[in-house]
Amino acid sequence: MSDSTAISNSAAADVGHSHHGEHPPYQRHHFETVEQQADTTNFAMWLFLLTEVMFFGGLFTAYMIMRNWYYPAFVEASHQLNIGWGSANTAVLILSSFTMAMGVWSAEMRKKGMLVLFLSLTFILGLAFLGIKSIEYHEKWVKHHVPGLHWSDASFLNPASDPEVHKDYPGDKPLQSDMAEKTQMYFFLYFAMTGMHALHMIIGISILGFMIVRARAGAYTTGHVNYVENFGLYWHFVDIIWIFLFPLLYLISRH
Amino acid sequence: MSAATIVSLPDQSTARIPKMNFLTKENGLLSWLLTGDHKRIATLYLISITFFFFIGGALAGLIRLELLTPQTSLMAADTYNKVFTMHGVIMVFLFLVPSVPATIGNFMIPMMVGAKDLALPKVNLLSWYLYIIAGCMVIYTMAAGGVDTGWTFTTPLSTHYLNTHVISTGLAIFVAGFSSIFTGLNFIVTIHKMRCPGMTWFRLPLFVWANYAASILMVLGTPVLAITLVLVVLERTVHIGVFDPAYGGDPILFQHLFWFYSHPAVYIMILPGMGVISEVVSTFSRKRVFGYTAVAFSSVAIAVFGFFVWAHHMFIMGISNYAALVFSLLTMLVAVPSAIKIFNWAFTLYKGSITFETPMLYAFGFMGLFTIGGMTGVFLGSTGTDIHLTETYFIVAHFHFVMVGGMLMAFLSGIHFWWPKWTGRMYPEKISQFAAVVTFIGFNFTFFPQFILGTLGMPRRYAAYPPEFQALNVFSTAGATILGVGYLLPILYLTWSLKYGEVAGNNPWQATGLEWQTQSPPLTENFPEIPIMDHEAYDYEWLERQQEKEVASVG
Amino acid sequence: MSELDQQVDHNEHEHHIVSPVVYLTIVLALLVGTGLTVWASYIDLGEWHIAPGLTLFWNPVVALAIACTKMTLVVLFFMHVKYSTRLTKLTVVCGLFTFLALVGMTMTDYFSRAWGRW
Amino acid sequence: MDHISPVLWQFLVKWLTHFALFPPEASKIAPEMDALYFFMALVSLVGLTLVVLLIVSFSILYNKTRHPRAVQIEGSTILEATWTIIPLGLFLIMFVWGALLYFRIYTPPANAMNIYIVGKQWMWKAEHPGGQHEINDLHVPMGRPIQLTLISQDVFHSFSIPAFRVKREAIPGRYTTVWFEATTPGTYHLFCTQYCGTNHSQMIGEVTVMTPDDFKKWLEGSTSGNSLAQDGERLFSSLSCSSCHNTRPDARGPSLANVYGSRLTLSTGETITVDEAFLRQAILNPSQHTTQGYAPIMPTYQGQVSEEGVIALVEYIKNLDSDYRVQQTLNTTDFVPEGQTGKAPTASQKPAAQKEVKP
Repeated sequence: MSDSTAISNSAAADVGHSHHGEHPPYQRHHFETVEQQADTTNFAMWLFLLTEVMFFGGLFTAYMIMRNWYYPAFVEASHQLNIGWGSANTAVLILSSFTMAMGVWSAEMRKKGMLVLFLSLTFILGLAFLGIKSIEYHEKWVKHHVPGLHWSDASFLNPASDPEVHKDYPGDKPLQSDMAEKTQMYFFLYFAMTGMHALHMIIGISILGFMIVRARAGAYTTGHVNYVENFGLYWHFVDIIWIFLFPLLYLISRH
Repeated sequence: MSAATIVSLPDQSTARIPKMNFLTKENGLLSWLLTGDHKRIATLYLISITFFFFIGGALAGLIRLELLTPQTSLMAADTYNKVFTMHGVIMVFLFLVPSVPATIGNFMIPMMVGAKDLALPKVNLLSWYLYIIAGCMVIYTMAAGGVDTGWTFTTPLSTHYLNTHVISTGLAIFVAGFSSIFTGLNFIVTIHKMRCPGMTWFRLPLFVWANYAASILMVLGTPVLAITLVLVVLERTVHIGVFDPAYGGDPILFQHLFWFYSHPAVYIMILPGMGVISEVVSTFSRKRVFGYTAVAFSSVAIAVFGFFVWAHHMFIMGISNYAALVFSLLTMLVAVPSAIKIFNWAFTLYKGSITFETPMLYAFGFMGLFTIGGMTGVFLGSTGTDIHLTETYFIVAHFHFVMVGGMLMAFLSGIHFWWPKWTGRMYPEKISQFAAVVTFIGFNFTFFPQFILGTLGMPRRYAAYPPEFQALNVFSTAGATILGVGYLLPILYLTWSLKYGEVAGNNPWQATGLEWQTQSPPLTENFPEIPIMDHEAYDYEWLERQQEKEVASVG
Repeated sequence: MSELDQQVDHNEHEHHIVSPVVYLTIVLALLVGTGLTVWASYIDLGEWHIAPGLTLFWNPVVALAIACTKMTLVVLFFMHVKYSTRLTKLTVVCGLFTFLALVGMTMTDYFSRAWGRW
Repeated sequence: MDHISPVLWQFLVKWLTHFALFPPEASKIAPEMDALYFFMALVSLVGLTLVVLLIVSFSILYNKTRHPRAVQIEGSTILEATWTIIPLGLFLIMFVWGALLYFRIYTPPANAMNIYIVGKQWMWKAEHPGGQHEINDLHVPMGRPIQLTLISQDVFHSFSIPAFRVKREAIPGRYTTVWFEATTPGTYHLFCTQYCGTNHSQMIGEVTVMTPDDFKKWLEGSTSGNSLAQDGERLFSSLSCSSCHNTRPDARGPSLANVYGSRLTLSTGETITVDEAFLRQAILNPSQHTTQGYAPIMPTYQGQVSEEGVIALVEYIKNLDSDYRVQQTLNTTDFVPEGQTGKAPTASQKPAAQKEVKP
């Protein structure tokens, strides 16, 4: 074994840190070894994701309680979402997770070209997700389904007035006005949850853009996969959030 | 030095502050504003939280002045409401939450675990900037007219019925929240990954354990508050949301989400303080902390149980009685680890060799006041008595006993304890002991009458009150002036000591922590070389052998 | 220290490089899962009357079960938790636990409110 | 005593003569609450004394001059167990004792006299079943369980009577209840203890406990002419509730006679007991509270009836023990002026007109 094994396995015993000269440029001064740095940043990223879980946790709690309270409103309001777009977006995001994972792999294998390719693919898929999302948002705006800003409950007081949706869900009965009002709650949570998710996507895409530029300069293919890997964790996390948002918002109320 | 003290300072005629240290390494404002050094960031934090402490303290003074008379004689009711809201917001989010962790913890944790810095120096600096942004937003709010929701932002009052600056305050707390998330995250990572060789988990000083527990709460609890405040802000701006019953929402849901953070937040505030007390009590009784593992695990137990008790703030708010039962039971369980700690500290004194320097006096103050604060917490955790006592001055007195009597005492104890390490100089001992005693007396005068007021039924957040409560309020206000003196004194003599204090040397208290085994103030990278931990925590025999060796080698 | 050495070292000690084949399998499984959950949502899976007023609908249960499976796959393979240290695994479990505490304990209040006159 | 200012001196004397540690015990629950309070205070005092005693005696015995060399002690499992188990035991006693009290205070007895309390910024309005209204005042007879049904019209308020040791939040959108039995005639403080905005501290009043005879006199002297149920009856007819809730065979709504206190199966399959909270919900959020077998066509009255109105309606329905009175309201509908009448709007017309589509 090379001496880097010795370092990683016996960092504890290795006190004298005699290898100042060997430090790669990306190793920060306060770490003893590159492995320690990688471990540490990786763990930090996980803790950050923990924070994110709890951040979305509040929204999920609110969603579950409100859905229990206003079940009929949530059912009919969710019929307004287009399962086609939703599924497409899920597929897009899963694929982007895959390309991200492949990006990490390319960095690990030190293939610069592939890394740039996969990061760019992830970037494009991320934009595609946002594109589809904005089509959906636009549709909501046109149909007056943006609570607080641009709202009407006509589609729920009289489902027949909304032939597009009514065709797919002929069983939808008119909601009473007090319940129809509560569809606002669904759309509020829909926008809050998907909006918060989209915000995470936008942040992710911005970082991706920065990373593509750096990757082209060869920053991550010299053994310093850490940055790419940690970003990958973030990206996969955002994917997981969507994996739950999709059934909760689009699917579970079909019946 | 007399026998009644353990202070061992170097010969003042020859002693000098080391030329190379973290304060002198670089000069200029930028070297501070762009620093990655945890000690410099801790210093920045210390200055900023002291600033906000005195703003919050001034507001507290206004509150006490207003309550001198039963009528609203000093200010109008809405001004009073703004004052106590700003007092709460500043004290909770800008002082208590970051107080010990972001200053002493930031400075000491890397040194205690034998690391060169926190794991993520840039994130550490970022968290200070977030804190400053939050602070600026709060100051903006005050300048723009303030906010009068109370620090608890009860919906629908905050979302619907007030036209003060709820949004800017909410966002300020959001930002401050992320500052504390990043601090907590940094601590956890550092404690896991940056320990020096030989530093096993059970050789960590208890201060590190306590901060570790508090950090878990910060990382897992704070984001829930963040999203809750986002929802409040959304509800205010788009007028639809999940909290306002007028829109079909549930205000109790807000309470659940808010207290999911804000109850653990009191443990975020008190746990690091408990850590300080462990260090101080051990050092000044020259003895290993009694039941090290019990104290360490009780910190973790508080952190874990702390997540399951939040609804005890809502017993009379219309939560289900069965839920109240469960949360009350869990509250009783979380009280036990605190009792364990108190008794362990008391027994640390047993067969020790006790001296009474300033940090120790503060620590004694902490133990007494925290016992009262903790026990009165049980009054409120028990569902029956909670009905009568909650939302009165009893609860105000209770949490001030824990937060001010506990946390602030611990903070001052810690500041005095590590001041020589931080600055390299001693403060004047006699006057600081005097200040500690003044603080203790002033504190009791201020807050003990409030227990009686609360039992008599005086509600909190009242600008005017029935005249029969006046006498006790006058006592309380009188006490607050004494307390104010107690807080002003340290500022004066600590500042004085920066230039004129005696040179402290490496280890004036002869404490065992790794942070004391290096120069004061420390080098930028803390240690000339990474230390090896070859002894247990609080091993005073090891320290003695070490000193004998030094004497021998010098001789 | 040659590059090759370092890579071997990475493979065996610090860093497990997951092969693209695994990634491909997982992404296919995820896409199948997505298809499955959409398909399942078009079928009425019925409900289970546990007690009067307390009914369990199977559709959401199935949808969430599939979502949980998908999450597990992403966490284990894309996020490398399967090959990570115990600490990372513990972190993941800890996050899930606290999340469930928040949702679960809040729900206890809401569900038990209906039990009495309160 | 020249150097003490006379004002301060008088003040001190006054205070010392009025010194109290507790508010008066004026309800049946108060002594019980105080017993638990005393127990806890005693435990705290013993605990505090113990801690202080330990600190002081150790400080004297083992200070550096007397005990220059510390003896290192690891710890003691037995001691740890002691101070884990004893506090735990004490806390559990407090928990059980407290829980018993809590359930008593928040479970009104069946025979309690009900008074409605509406909280609003910044006053308390009490409504007696006989139609007596009070603002920031509450008159109750002694020796009789009184149930308060609280609701807030805007934000959280909290109804607190320290002398009775009871307190309950008035929540917007939901009834909460609390009960007490006053024992000593007198006048006691009534506070709002939940911060509710600018004039929170002005939201105070007085509770007057009277002997049953005095209370009877007071009731007679303060009547507003109509009982709550009569007010409710008037509302019932002016809102045309009886056009559906009548006894005709083709009635679109269920009959409301004797519905209060009965078990009802809803269209969701759920079975509930009809209480004040349910009646309120059924008026304001009818779609979630439809009786089984009836079409969900009732419109919401949210925004059309004030909380006081809802209370009157609830009280009316509570007291409906036959359909005769409903029949009566059918007849009185004709006397209501034009414009306020009209059939109860059906689900589709009314809200469509009500909700404006914003451009």
